Amino acid sequence: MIVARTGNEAMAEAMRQINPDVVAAYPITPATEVVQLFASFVADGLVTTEFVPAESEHSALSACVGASAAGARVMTSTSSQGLALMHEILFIAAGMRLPIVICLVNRALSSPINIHCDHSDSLASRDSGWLQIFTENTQEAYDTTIMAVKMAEEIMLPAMVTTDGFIISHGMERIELIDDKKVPKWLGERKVVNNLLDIDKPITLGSLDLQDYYFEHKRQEIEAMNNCLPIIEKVQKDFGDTFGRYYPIVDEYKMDDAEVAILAMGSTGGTAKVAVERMREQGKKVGLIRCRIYRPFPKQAMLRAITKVKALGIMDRADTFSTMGGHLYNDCRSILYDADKKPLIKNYIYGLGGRDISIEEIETVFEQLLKIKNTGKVDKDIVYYGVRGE
Amino acid sequence: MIVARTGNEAMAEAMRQINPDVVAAYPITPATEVVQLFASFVADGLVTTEFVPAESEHSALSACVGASAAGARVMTSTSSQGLALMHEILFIAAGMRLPIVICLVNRALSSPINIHCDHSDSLASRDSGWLQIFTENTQEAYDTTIMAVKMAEEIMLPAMVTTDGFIISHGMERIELIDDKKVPKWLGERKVVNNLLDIDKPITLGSLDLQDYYFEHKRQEIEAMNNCLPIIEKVQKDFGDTFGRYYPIVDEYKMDDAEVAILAMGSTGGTAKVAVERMREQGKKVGLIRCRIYRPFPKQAMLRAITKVKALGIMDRADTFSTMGGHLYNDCRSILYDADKKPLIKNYIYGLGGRDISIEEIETVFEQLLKIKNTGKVDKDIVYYGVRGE
Amino acid sequence: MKKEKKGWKEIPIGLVLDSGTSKEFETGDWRSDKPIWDEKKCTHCLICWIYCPDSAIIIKDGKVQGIDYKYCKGCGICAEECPPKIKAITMVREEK
Amino acid sequence: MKKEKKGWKEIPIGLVLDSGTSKEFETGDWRSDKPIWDEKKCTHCLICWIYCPDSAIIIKDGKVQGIDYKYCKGCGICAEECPPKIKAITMVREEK
Amino acid sequence: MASLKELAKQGEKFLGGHRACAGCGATIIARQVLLAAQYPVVVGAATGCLEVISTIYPYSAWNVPYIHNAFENVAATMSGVEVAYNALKKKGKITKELRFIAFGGDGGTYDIGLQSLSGMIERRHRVLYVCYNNEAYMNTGIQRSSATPYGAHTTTSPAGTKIPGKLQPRKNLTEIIIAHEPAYAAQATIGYWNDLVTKVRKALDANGPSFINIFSPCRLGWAYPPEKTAAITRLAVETCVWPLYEYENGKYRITVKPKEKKPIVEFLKMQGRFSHLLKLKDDTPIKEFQAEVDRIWEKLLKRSAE
Amino acid sequence: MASLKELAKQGEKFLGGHRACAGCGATIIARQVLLAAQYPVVVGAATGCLEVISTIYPYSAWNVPYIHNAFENVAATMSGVEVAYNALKKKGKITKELRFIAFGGDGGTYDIGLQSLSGMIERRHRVLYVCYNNEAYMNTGIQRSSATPYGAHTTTSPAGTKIPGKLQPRKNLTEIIIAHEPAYAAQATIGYWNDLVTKVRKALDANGPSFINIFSPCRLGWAYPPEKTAAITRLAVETCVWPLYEYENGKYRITVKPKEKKPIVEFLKMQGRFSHLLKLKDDTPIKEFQAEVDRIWEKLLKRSAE
Amino acid sequence: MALLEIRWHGRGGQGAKTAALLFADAAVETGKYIQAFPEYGPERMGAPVFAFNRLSDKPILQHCGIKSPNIVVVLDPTLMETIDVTEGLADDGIILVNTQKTAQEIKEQLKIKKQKVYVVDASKIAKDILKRDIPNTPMLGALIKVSKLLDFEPMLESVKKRLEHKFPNRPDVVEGNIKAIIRAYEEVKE
Amino acid sequence: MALLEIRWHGRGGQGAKTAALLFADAAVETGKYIQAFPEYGPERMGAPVFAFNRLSDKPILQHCGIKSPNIVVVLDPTLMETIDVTEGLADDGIILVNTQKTAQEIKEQLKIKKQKVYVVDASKIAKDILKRDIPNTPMLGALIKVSKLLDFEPMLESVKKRLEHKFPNRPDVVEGNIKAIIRAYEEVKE
Ligand SMILES: Cc1ncc(C[n+]2csc(CCOP(=O)(O)OP(=O)(O)O)c2C)c(N)n1
Ligand SMILES: Cc1ncc(C[n+]2csc(CCOP(=O)(O)OP(=O)(O)O)c2C)c(N)n1
Ligand code: SF4
Ligand code: SF4
Ligand code: SF4
Ligand code: SF4
Repeated sequence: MIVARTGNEAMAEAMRQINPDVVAAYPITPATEVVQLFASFVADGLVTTEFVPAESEHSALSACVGASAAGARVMTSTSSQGLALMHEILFIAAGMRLPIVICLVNRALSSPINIHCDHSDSLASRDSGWLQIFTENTQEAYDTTIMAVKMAEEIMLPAMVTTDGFIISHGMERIELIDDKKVPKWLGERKVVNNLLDIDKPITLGSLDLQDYYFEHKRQEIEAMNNCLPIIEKVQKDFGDTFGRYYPIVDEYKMDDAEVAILAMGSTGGTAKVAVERMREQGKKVGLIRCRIYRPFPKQAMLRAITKVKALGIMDRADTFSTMGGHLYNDCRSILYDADKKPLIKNYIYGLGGRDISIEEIETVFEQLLKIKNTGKVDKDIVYYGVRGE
Repeated sequence: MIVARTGNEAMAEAMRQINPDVVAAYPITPATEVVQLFASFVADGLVTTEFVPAESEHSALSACVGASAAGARVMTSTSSQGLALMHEILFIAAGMRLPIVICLVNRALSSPINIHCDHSDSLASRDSGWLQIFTENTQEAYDTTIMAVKMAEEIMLPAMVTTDGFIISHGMERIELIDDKKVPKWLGERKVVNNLLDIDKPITLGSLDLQDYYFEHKRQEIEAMNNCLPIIEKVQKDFGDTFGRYYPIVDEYKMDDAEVAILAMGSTGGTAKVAVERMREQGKKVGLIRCRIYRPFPKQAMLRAITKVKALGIMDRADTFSTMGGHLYNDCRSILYDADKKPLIKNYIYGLGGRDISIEEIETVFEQLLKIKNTGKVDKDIVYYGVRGE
Repeated sequence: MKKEKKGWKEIPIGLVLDSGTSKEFETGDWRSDKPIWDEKKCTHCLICWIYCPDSAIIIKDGKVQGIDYKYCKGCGICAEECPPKIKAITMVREEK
Repeated sequence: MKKEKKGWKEIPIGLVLDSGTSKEFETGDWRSDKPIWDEKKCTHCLICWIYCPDSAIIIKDGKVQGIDYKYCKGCGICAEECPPKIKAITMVREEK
Repeated sequence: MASLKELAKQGEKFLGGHRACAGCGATIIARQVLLAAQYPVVVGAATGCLEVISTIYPYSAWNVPYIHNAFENVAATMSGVEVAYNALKKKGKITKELRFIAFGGDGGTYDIGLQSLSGMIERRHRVLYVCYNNEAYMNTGIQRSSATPYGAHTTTSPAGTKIPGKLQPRKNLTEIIIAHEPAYAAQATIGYWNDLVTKVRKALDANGPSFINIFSPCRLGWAYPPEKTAAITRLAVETCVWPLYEYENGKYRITVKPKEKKPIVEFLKMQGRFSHLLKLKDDTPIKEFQAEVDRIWEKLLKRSAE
Repeated sequence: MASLKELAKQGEKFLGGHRACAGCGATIIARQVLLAAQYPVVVGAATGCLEVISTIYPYSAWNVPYIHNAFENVAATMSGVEVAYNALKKKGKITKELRFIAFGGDGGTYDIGLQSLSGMIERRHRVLYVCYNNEAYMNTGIQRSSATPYGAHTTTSPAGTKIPGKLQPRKNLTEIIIAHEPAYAAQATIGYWNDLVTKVRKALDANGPSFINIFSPCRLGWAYPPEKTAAITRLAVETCVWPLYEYENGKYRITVKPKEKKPIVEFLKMQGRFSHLLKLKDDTPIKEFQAEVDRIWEKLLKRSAE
Repeated sequence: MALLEIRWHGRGGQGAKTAALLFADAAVETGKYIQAFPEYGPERMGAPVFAFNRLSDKPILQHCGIKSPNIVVVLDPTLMETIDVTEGLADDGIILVNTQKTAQEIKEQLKIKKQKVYVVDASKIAKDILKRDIPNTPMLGALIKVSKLLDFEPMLESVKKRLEHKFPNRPDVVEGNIKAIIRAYEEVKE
Repeated sequence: MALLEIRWHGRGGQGAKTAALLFADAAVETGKYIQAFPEYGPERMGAPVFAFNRLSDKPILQHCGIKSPNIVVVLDPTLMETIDVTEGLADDGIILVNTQKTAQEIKEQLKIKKQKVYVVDASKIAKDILKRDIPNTPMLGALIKVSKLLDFEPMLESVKKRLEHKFPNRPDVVEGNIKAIIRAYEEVKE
């Protein structure tokens, strides 16, 4: 069914169709609507979900942990400060291997307090052991929310699906919805490995692990992360085969013959595609690489993509506050270390706190990259793009 | 004065001599003692500090933010879950440019819950805009706690000084204390830039920043981080000139003629130095590099050190749960990207949750590195070292 | 309300801001209804003043001077609260 | 208390643990004082049982069978709480 | 008893040019509270409408020192400000007598900020905590809080076909705070500005933590015509939906007793958030709400008689 | 009135082999509470002594389903477990009648976990929250909590040359919870096992959130001989330092009235944590403590007379 | 059809956002690709706000802001006193204003030469038919007319559907709005 | 002097940790480099615990655990029933036990050939002098003796200082402990 939906509406629709057993959440701009719409589905009896309006995000995720450990299929939604307040429990959910799914709307972290998009919130929790999937548009947000449930449950790790705050969350686009019945059917029931509610076979969850066992338990968690890409690919393929929309691990656009490329995440991917088109019309061989699966970091697929070009512009919508520039920039330089083909790389930190990035600005980036390709020199390797007074 | 002190005692002594205006804290193993001892100093009138026994770490750091904004010199202490619960406010303290100092005792993050040392807690907040200094032993913990106050106030960024949980925090060593009077004299008074308590010139702190100003404010914060290494070096030199103990940005041990080296942080540095000695006795040219200043990441100094060797073993006491291995491993591969001399690198993730690392195990690492140097091949680039069943 | 925005090197450090600067931001144009104050009727009881959400009732030496249309959003509370027997303030539609 | 510890591939996933396994961990050797139960005196009121922090009073069909020294830490509560007129439990020093 | 002339003598401490909806109750509270203060005050605010509409960079409506930290921690933040003041005063770096006021919405106070507030009181910080209580999360678009009354429609307790608005009664925060034994606690509202001013002054003079829960109409979230902002609070008091009382060294006192206690319907029917209740054939929700109000009022009469 | 024979019929649900200090009160509470339950229960615990000493991998002393999440969130965690149960029951995936019990120490309840608990009650989750109250943070080595009594020595409220132990009185959490109007609330202690068992059963039968604050001697933190663990709780009740009472549909009831109310000194002198108070020449601290106890007891008598 | 970009000017509470969303939503059913997004701010009732639309026959990929719209819709004429509604408007662009004034008067007021100006008294239409000054739905009708790239009938149909869905048991409201749209469609003039 | 590594066996509450710390603290004053650290666990009173010391004339850099100590000190003989106190002990190592038994009996009980065994009835000494069974300080005396690398007098002095600092107004306690240390120093035998 073709409809018009905002990113938040699309994620809420996905949640309605998934009909999770439990949703515990707390409002925060720009994610509030997801919870709001879902609450109205509950009030109208469109879902059988138990909805917990928690008194904070910390409690919201804590309740999700309890519910997921009790065997329920559990989802929540938050953003920015909310995710930051969940920080402690994010690591716990992953350590307990609970397949909770968060619909995360990316918003800049305080301070200064700001309600607009950048990626600092989810990136600040990239070590937490959660899958992180950044989506480009409303359709992808909707589809990925559904896929994430299956991925998380098969991998036994929690997952975050993100949209860009306001840009996607509040932006209405044309999307295709799956029939209500097909979604639960495709997902099937959650297979519970450790059932807390089985009183005949009582188990103890979350015990104290000293020097003698902690490393072993963490090693299991690391292994789950190290080995889950094939499962993610399988689920994406299965989803495509069933519903006709296929998603890649790394999204490559016009890369086959590209000489220079931009690497970005989230909604900027779309804007950059238009820029690519315009450059191509001028006969310039440029391409776009969009990092969709960020955790686990798809080393191989990413290497394949970024080594295709001579000059690479990495656009990070967050900074690491380390003197080293943005996250993707460092991830890519790291994986390229022992690659034999090495592109010239320039890092563009842009769009913090919702600063808009235009097609023209991206075209300028491409022009700079072409210059870099030709001259073989990167003048300044990390720049702050679009900030006043730079 | 030569005395015997545990790491926690040493940090508490430093705090006593600093005599901050406000300390707001919450107990957590293995950092509790720092606060405990300090509380007894307050009870015995050895300091004039206002001590706030907060009801949580979130409130402890929030109170520190309020106090620091009000012009006070402010310190606190925590670990692991406590730091995780502070996560949201860490970013706020840095964004507001408040020179709060945390005595952080490194402890593994839940789950599984564990009280022992690894570096996952502070590393999970490496993007927060705080200076992060990892110390090797009790003496360094003591000296650095004092230096950190000056660094933070001059740079106008908060700072964390870390010790390895139990290993240093509860380990008694011989250290030299500075005379009580000399410490405040060396530090001087805090220069307050924006004084909240000046009612004659009322200011507004922590306003809402939308797309039109957020990026500019963050850019200032990034600049502070990008430019603060010289200030850190200055303070370290000044401390050395005054008290006779000099500290480097990156600690190099027997690196001048080293062919292979280990890079590590925290107390393992000391153990590795003994291993270096033993290897050297066998005529093997090995060295140690210890990353002391982790945020800001000292690109140049680190490059200088790691490019001296042909094979480098990077020992990370935490994992990024990204498939990419540990933090130092990725940081170094990133900064080496456009270096012309590139060592062969192997990553050893070790010691999670307090798993002990022995001199012998480190000697084995050196042996493997020498093999790598000779063969020119890294068999497996990321290994989990010391875990059972690997 | 257009004014040149400062670059990152020019704005003060530490997310600080002088208090009381909202004076520079005029919300008067949000108004769709406008309070008209009748000096003759007014007994200067200051009821309107204590209830105005936008500090738009101008006072001098304990007496109402008029309404500050730069900020008044036209909520109508002043007219509503002005004592029944007096009603010195009436709301009129902003003419367009 | 030595037993071979499992490798990371052998331990169950999800930080799970069978309940009631503390039985395998004997705390009896922490004891420095030892409760001696006098069957003849005991009226089986079970007071000692409800107060034992280490579930070390062995009960069968509502009657005390004795003390489980595998777990008893020798706190002495049982002896203290056994009714004054009865005192069927007395604490003695663990001989070394 | 303060006179408006007297209050008007000092300059405004909360200025126009802020971005609140026309007729916003929260901003009237900010003005009345600051005008009441007879000491120089330093203000802290929790994230929420009041903070958002008053401090959009580079504009601040606050004419007094102001700090915002986060949503859930204004009580802890002001605890820090207060102890810093004590420390600096001890050292003679500050000489003036200052007072400290924390503003938080009901979400920032009843829910996510409750613990921070509880800690501030337990540690006996001399801070006045003002909860401007608009009975929902307005800044994020009207979600339920634990201060949202029974049956009210919010976007997270929507009046749907299966569920008629919020299913739980209001958390009685004022009683919860009183159980903490603060130096002073009270309920107030803007429609009784004089009562409010008196309470703020008592609170600032109390030697310890104080708390005032101020009923704060929100024309957006409650859906009523903006000019009724003050009037609606008087109805809340006359129906005993919002009793005005105070608690001081162990004693309760009702400060404004309605001449005749009106039925709550009079209050409900003014507001869109309750309209669905009035439309329902089944009037049990309203009955339950009324019963709840009566129960609490009865208890209050008893306590204040003690 | 339960008989021990009856309780003894069922097997142990909290086993030996845990690592608590000899004579630990918290473990006796765990045993008595679980023995009292007449339904199968799922247990949650906050980080703290009880959790640490009972679940050191690979050993668990719990013979019932158990979950630990973190320190401050056992109430929220069990809220989640309860709703999951409701959801799965609706879908017929579970048929058995289960009950849910959350255990938290006073630190995990009075301080860092207060908000989580407040939310659980406000949302009306059917969970019994048991605070085993040893009046300090014991797991981390005896730091003050807001449950620590006036004057007591802890490592963060040390009896020093300038300051004589904790300067603030106990937060009255039971009253704070009662102000939340739970389905059931009570204070209990192990020395009165029968009273405790009865209260646990009432709580588990109450149709909504319930709370029991259980006085829990800690031989380490309180510094007394281990065999006195039960005896000391009886003195706490006889001196009215720890009144035993319950709150049910709006009514207070004192469940154990001491024949003659003993002076608190009798209670204090048994414990090292108060020894410095008894040594002080100036007896005002003890007087103040006594006054506080009397005040609360008087209030209780009044309330329960209502 | 190439990409069409529209900017709406209104006041918080006036329904500029709602109109933009409804417009886009309805257009989708007629087979178009669309975007609708509000200006992102914490603005409250009464404050000047913006909303935006993109409309095309082909998928729309970009997610940047709209700086140079083809059409500007002004819901509240008083805005023109404080805000430059013509900002970034293309030379061949169109301004559609809810006003009692004539297009010529507006042209002069805004001092614009090249661009086209259309006017309609949507407030009056709303007050006449809906008995309330909510000009947003009538303006939809005018917009469909001037934008020239949506067939009126199908648009009207799908708008109706959406209104019916929004006001299940208020046929009067639906009817009224539809009437208002039609009338604005007819009355809008250059 | 080369590096000396010591392992203490005791029970939670018996003061093994305190003894190790006091030992190190005192040794520093005699010019040595030291380390003292407890075994890291959440163990409660009564549970078997460990504490460790390193002692040297040169700075000590390593921070790893001690696997093969030169000296093992056993504060509570009952531990030997459940714990292998000889684990990792060097062949030329020393075991020092608080017991009434003879060194020979202990040798047999522990089935050790090479290593030296020293015994002293520290509990009795403590009970005699300090009127409580706290064997940890007496054992210090014995340890100084058997370790052979600390001069007794200066050690005694600096231990005394520390006790005085710990018990400001309890000269009796200080005296008692010092007496106990001296007596254990004299009574310890192979
Ligand atoms: C940790 C965190 N969670 C959520 C938010 C989003 N948020 C900001 S204000 C607010 C609601 C404020 O409600 P209230 O305290 O009642 O004040 P009001 O807006 O009603 O004046 C929310 C949910 C946030 N800023 N931080
Ligand atoms: C967020 C966080 N802060 C601090 C800690 C450290 N910690 C664990 S248990 C505990 C004290 C527990 O005290 P209480 O709740 O009274 O239980 P008790 O140990 O006394 O039984 C503390 C401070 C933690 N685990 N998590
Ligand atoms: S308390 Fe005494 S009498 Fe009663 S059962 Fe126990 S031992 Fe027997
Ligand atoms: S001494 Fe303590 S542990 Fe042992 S049986 Fe008696 S009560 Fe139980
Ligand atoms: S939404 Fe309500 S509280 Fe917020 S500014 Fe508008 S009227 Fe005030
Ligand atoms: S410290 Fe206290 S509470 Fe903890 S185990 Fe020991 S006795 Fe029990």
